[in-house]
Amino acid sequence: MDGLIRNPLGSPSSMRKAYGEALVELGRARQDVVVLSADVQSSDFSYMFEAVYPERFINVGIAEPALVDVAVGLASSGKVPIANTFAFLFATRALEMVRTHLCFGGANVKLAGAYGGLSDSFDGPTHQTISDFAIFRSLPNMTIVVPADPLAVRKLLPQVAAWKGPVYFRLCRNEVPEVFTDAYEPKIGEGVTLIDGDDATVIACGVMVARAIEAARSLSRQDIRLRVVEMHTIKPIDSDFIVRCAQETGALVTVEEHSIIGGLGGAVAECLAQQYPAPLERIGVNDTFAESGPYLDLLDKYGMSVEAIVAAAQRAMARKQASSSHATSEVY
Amino acid sequence: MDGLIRNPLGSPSSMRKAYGEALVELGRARQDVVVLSADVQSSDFSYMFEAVYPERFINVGIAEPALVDVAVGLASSGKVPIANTFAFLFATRALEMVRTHLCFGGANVKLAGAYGGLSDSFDGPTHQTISDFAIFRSLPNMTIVVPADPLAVRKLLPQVAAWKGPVYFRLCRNEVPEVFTDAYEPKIGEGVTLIDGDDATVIACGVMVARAIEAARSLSRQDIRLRVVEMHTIKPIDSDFIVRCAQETGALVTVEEHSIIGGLGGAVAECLAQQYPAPLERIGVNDTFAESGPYLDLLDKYGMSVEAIVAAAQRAMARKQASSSHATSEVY
Amino acid sequence: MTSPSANPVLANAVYPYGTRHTDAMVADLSRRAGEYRTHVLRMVYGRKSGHIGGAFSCAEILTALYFHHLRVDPARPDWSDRDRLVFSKGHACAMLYTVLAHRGFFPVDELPTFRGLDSRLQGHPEPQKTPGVEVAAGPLGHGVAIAAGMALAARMDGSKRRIYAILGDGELNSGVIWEGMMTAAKFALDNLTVIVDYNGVQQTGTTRHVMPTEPIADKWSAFNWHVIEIHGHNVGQILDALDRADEVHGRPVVIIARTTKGKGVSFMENSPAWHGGIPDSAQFEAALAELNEGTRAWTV
Amino acid sequence: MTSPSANPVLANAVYPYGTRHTDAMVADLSRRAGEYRTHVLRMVYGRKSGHIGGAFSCAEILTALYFHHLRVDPARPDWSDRDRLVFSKGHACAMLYTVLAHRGFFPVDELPTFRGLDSRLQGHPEPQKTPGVEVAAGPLGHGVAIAAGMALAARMDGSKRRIYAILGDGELNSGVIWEGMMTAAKFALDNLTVIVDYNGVQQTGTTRHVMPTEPIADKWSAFNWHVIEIHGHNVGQILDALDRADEVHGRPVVIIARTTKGKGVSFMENSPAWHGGIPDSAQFEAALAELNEGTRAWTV
Ligand SMILES: Cc1ncc(C[n+]2csc(CCOP(=O)(O)OP(=O)(O)O)c2C)c(N)n1
Ligand SMILES: Cc1ncc(C[n+]2csc(CCOP(=O)(O)OP(=O)(O)O)c2C)c(N)n1
Ligand SMILES: [Mg+2]
Ligand SMILES: [Mg+2]
Repeated sequence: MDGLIRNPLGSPSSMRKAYGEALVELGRARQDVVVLSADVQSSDFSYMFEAVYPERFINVGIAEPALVDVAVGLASSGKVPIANTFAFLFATRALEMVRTHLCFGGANVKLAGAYGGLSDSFDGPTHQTISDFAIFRSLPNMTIVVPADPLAVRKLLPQVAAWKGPVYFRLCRNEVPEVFTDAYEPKIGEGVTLIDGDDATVIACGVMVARAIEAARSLSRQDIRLRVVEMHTIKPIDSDFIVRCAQETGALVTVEEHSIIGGLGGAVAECLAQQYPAPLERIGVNDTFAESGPYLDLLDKYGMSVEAIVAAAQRAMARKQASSSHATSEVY
Repeated sequence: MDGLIRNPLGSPSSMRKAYGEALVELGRARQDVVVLSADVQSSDFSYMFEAVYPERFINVGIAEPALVDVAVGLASSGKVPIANTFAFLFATRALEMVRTHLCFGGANVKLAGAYGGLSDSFDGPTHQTISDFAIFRSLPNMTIVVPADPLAVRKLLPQVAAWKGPVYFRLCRNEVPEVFTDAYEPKIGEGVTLIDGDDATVIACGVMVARAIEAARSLSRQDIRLRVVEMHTIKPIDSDFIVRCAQETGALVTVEEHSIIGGLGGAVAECLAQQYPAPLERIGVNDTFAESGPYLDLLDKYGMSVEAIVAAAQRAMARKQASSSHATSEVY
Repeated sequence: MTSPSANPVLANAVYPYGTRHTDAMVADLSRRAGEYRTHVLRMVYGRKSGHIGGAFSCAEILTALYFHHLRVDPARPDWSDRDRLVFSKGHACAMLYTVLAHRGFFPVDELPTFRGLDSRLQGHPEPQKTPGVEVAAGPLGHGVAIAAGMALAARMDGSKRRIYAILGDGELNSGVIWEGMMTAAKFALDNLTVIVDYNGVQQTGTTRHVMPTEPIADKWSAFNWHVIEIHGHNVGQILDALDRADEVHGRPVVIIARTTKGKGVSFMENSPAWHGGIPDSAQFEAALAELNEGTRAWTV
Repeated sequence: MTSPSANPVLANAVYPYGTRHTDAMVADLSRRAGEYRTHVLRMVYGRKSGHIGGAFSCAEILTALYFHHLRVDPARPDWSDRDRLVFSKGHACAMLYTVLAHRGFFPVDELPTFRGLDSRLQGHPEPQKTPGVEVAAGPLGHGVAIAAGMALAARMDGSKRRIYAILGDGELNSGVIWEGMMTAAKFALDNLTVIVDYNGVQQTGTTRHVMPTEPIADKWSAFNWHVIEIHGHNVGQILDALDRADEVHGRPVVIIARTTKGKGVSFMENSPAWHGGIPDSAQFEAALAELNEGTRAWTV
């Protein structure tokens, strides 16, 4: 299990470049894949696919509703369209198209949401995306997958393409630490234990996984054994896995580059409340818009520093202590 | 407290007619109110305002993004625009406008979401709205208000208009039981205890409040004392109130005409997990699209019957029993 | 009342693509369109829910498409080289269902289940439930962009299948329509024909009043579409226009079909009240009588 | 390098609305537009982030508006009867900020904080942070509909204030633009003037390649707008067009301003690479030299 992650973490490497390469690879493997962008393929790196397979690439211009609808038409004709634009535009501008035709109508379209979280940091809050998990989680039949590093992008993209039904694949704009070794074999829908421990469980997704690992490694120096779980699939959420962690560690922290409302933290809170009430601390953006600035500074300023994760874990453990008589008594 | 609600509940009366009347009343009271619709004022009943104040009524046609943007322009010029269309269209088609200009840009626009929940029952799932709470809750600076009956519409609309900043006011298409007596005085942001009890708390919103009351009245015949709370404001959620209910009753049920993901149930689950873990059962649409059919049949078929509420309350109480050693031990 | 499908084979015969447009054929299709209106009337009256006005205005268009121009096969609704029809003005689906049923996609006697619990005939089109329905509709505005995606797929596949979309004129208010128009023009999708049911009325009033559409042909031309204008209740004109559209090269084609909302029932015609109005029993009988009268005219 | 605002009072004098458009005034405003480009260059180069191309193409338009045509007052940014400018192509805000600063809305020496942590000058316009910014922008497409709302409010208030919006040409791909155009035309908003920065380039290529816009004048005409076409780097033409727009009755006006993306730096002009490209130090120096050269031409 420990063998799944690098120690120390690898040096930063570009998520979007990994995505572009994985897209080209996918295009080679599958003739039915068609890639679309809305005049931002130079941002989302689908231009790499365009360069190799121009006849299977469609640029609809700055028209995200049409981007999704054109993809719907392609899907209903047997193609596997992968639509690309900024995450916030899928989650807001084109949302009705996604809801009506992908989630309700069943169109087999994949959405690759570039610039997830705060990663479009200098462009500011209008271009950042802290509500996409909450929004897509509320739609029936939607699947949400969030790779944590470049290797995860490469391993998950083919699964996204093969998945039956719509998928929202949330990407990061920037260079992020390489987290995984080649032994990492994610499967859509299944949480992954990266570090074992029983004092508390940190459930993280996306580029926050690296910070969760750092938090665990830092706490281990104080002999605190934090379990670190990667939850790359936000929907369908792996409830059994979460309940097991709650039973076994009695305290949880969620860590996501997203509002603390309605995303991974919301999914875990719902799961716990329904099945196994336990102390949960949610790390993420505290229900506010961020601002322009360097990416790592924003993550720190808006509540997602390694220190914040450490402190949250400590709070969760203290709450477990305070209610220790309860921790293993309720199982449904 | 019991004096806030009718016993028995009043006979069904039209929510949208109450809304139209309240809008006219508001127009009389406030000269700065401008009402907009997107070619559905005959559905959302803002036509009643149009009839009296045509010079303050704007129909932008079937163009919901423009509906919100035009309202933004009016708001930035000092008007208090109340935009009207189907709830699903605000929550999806025009969502980017809402996020960017209301929530981020601060435009003081009020959104009246007609046909909330399953209430546009015959038109089917494309016109029904089970994700709006989740979607708007994820947006910083958004306020979400859900009146439970015609009187609540009249009492809350002026507060919505006076509230600083954007509000999403979620309405029902149909005739619903009159719940409240004139003693009901809701305040945005504050939960209301309608029936006291300490075996479990049912937190309900919108037209499900009537069904929650029926469930409580039915359980009271078995000597089970269900507390019934109306949570007309989904955001900002009244956390202190929820924690107090959890402390005092030890078991909770949320009841909403919405997906069980991310809405009222999600808000309560997050609040409990963070502050006071306790058994919670969530009543709502079980993460699926519904279908066409008579309204009340749909509510029953899709999980929101009085019986379903009763059963959920019993499950929650059983879970409390099973973990009884815990119920009052953790307070943060 | 006599069932219009008493003799289903004869009554619903298909005039295969390419058949010459004889007067008899035009009269037969016109008569059927009138009959289909009576089904729509019964469906909406029966359920006390639905949209009559916009269903009536596209009766001839749908009849001409399904019984002559579209290459579809009810026995193989998933046949990959079938022509596609995107019914974008989804609220008018009572007419689509009626035509699909008579074309053989599902039994005509399922029509009365329209909008009822557990029905395959939902309030707005749901492709997974209803055989022959290509895409979901209801929220207006999607038709052109989705059809453009289908047309792009057909081109990628080297298939001769053609793509059709039916829009409302109020629906043209919606921005995504214009996005789809730009996209279709950019890719010169000449395998795409859009038909606008240009009835001059939307939900709360005339288009003139709610959101003016004129000069309509100039708009589509300026978006680099080939424009054909016809009388949309004249089956001969519809059939001819569809053929002409097939011959246009290098541009997508729009057929502006001038129609009458509520066509066939005098008190419903051109009235926004009948966009979503539900007849009472007297209105139902009066409407049925007028429709039968109109149909009889074609039978003689 | 010399600061272009060494003598702020003189350098940034306002030619009040109504002032005759003399050659000296045109030359002065043209020279300033060139100077403002050097600020934008420094801001983007300093932060290694931002959009130069589309900022350069609207330098003259913004300068003409803020230093002559718009009735605004930096001392009272909230003055209710001020003219409104909706800067819809928000990515180009480095130029907006530069012009606002020189117009006195905030100190010029705040410009280098652009896009930095805790800055009032966000990556895209944020009305609550930046004095003089009317509405949020960044996501493209909002300008016309928001401006239409402002124009409706002005009419309701019986105010003579006028509303302006600046759009990109790539931005015209967006459907909500056309919704806004229909709305403005429906209400005959002749207190509204839209200016399209028609530079022929969007993010990933030319508009011809990404999404063709021609025939552009026909499109706006077919949407019932009054169309004026000008050379968008010619300050005299801009000033005249703005005046003519004020005189049009019964229709909203669009000024199609033909511009050059990256204007003023030869290797940036007409190149999609400089939509969001960041100069290295050699490119920065070369660009600065060219811009100073251009500005000097206006000074003589
Ligand atoms: C996006 C959207 N907005 C509003 C509605 C509500 N609505 C249903 S039909 C209709 C009027 C449609 O008018 P038109 O397109 O002219 O249709 P027709 O006259 O053919 O019935 C409206 C506003 C909707 N279905 N979708
Ligand atoms: C809705 C939306 N889609 C995509 C983007 C990303 N984007 C920013 S600028 C731009 C190109 C804009 O081109 P144009 O309008 O021609 O602006 P200009 O040439 O004046 O810079 C794009 C695609 C965006 N900001 N908003
Ligand atoms: Mg119409
Ligand atoms: Mg441009």
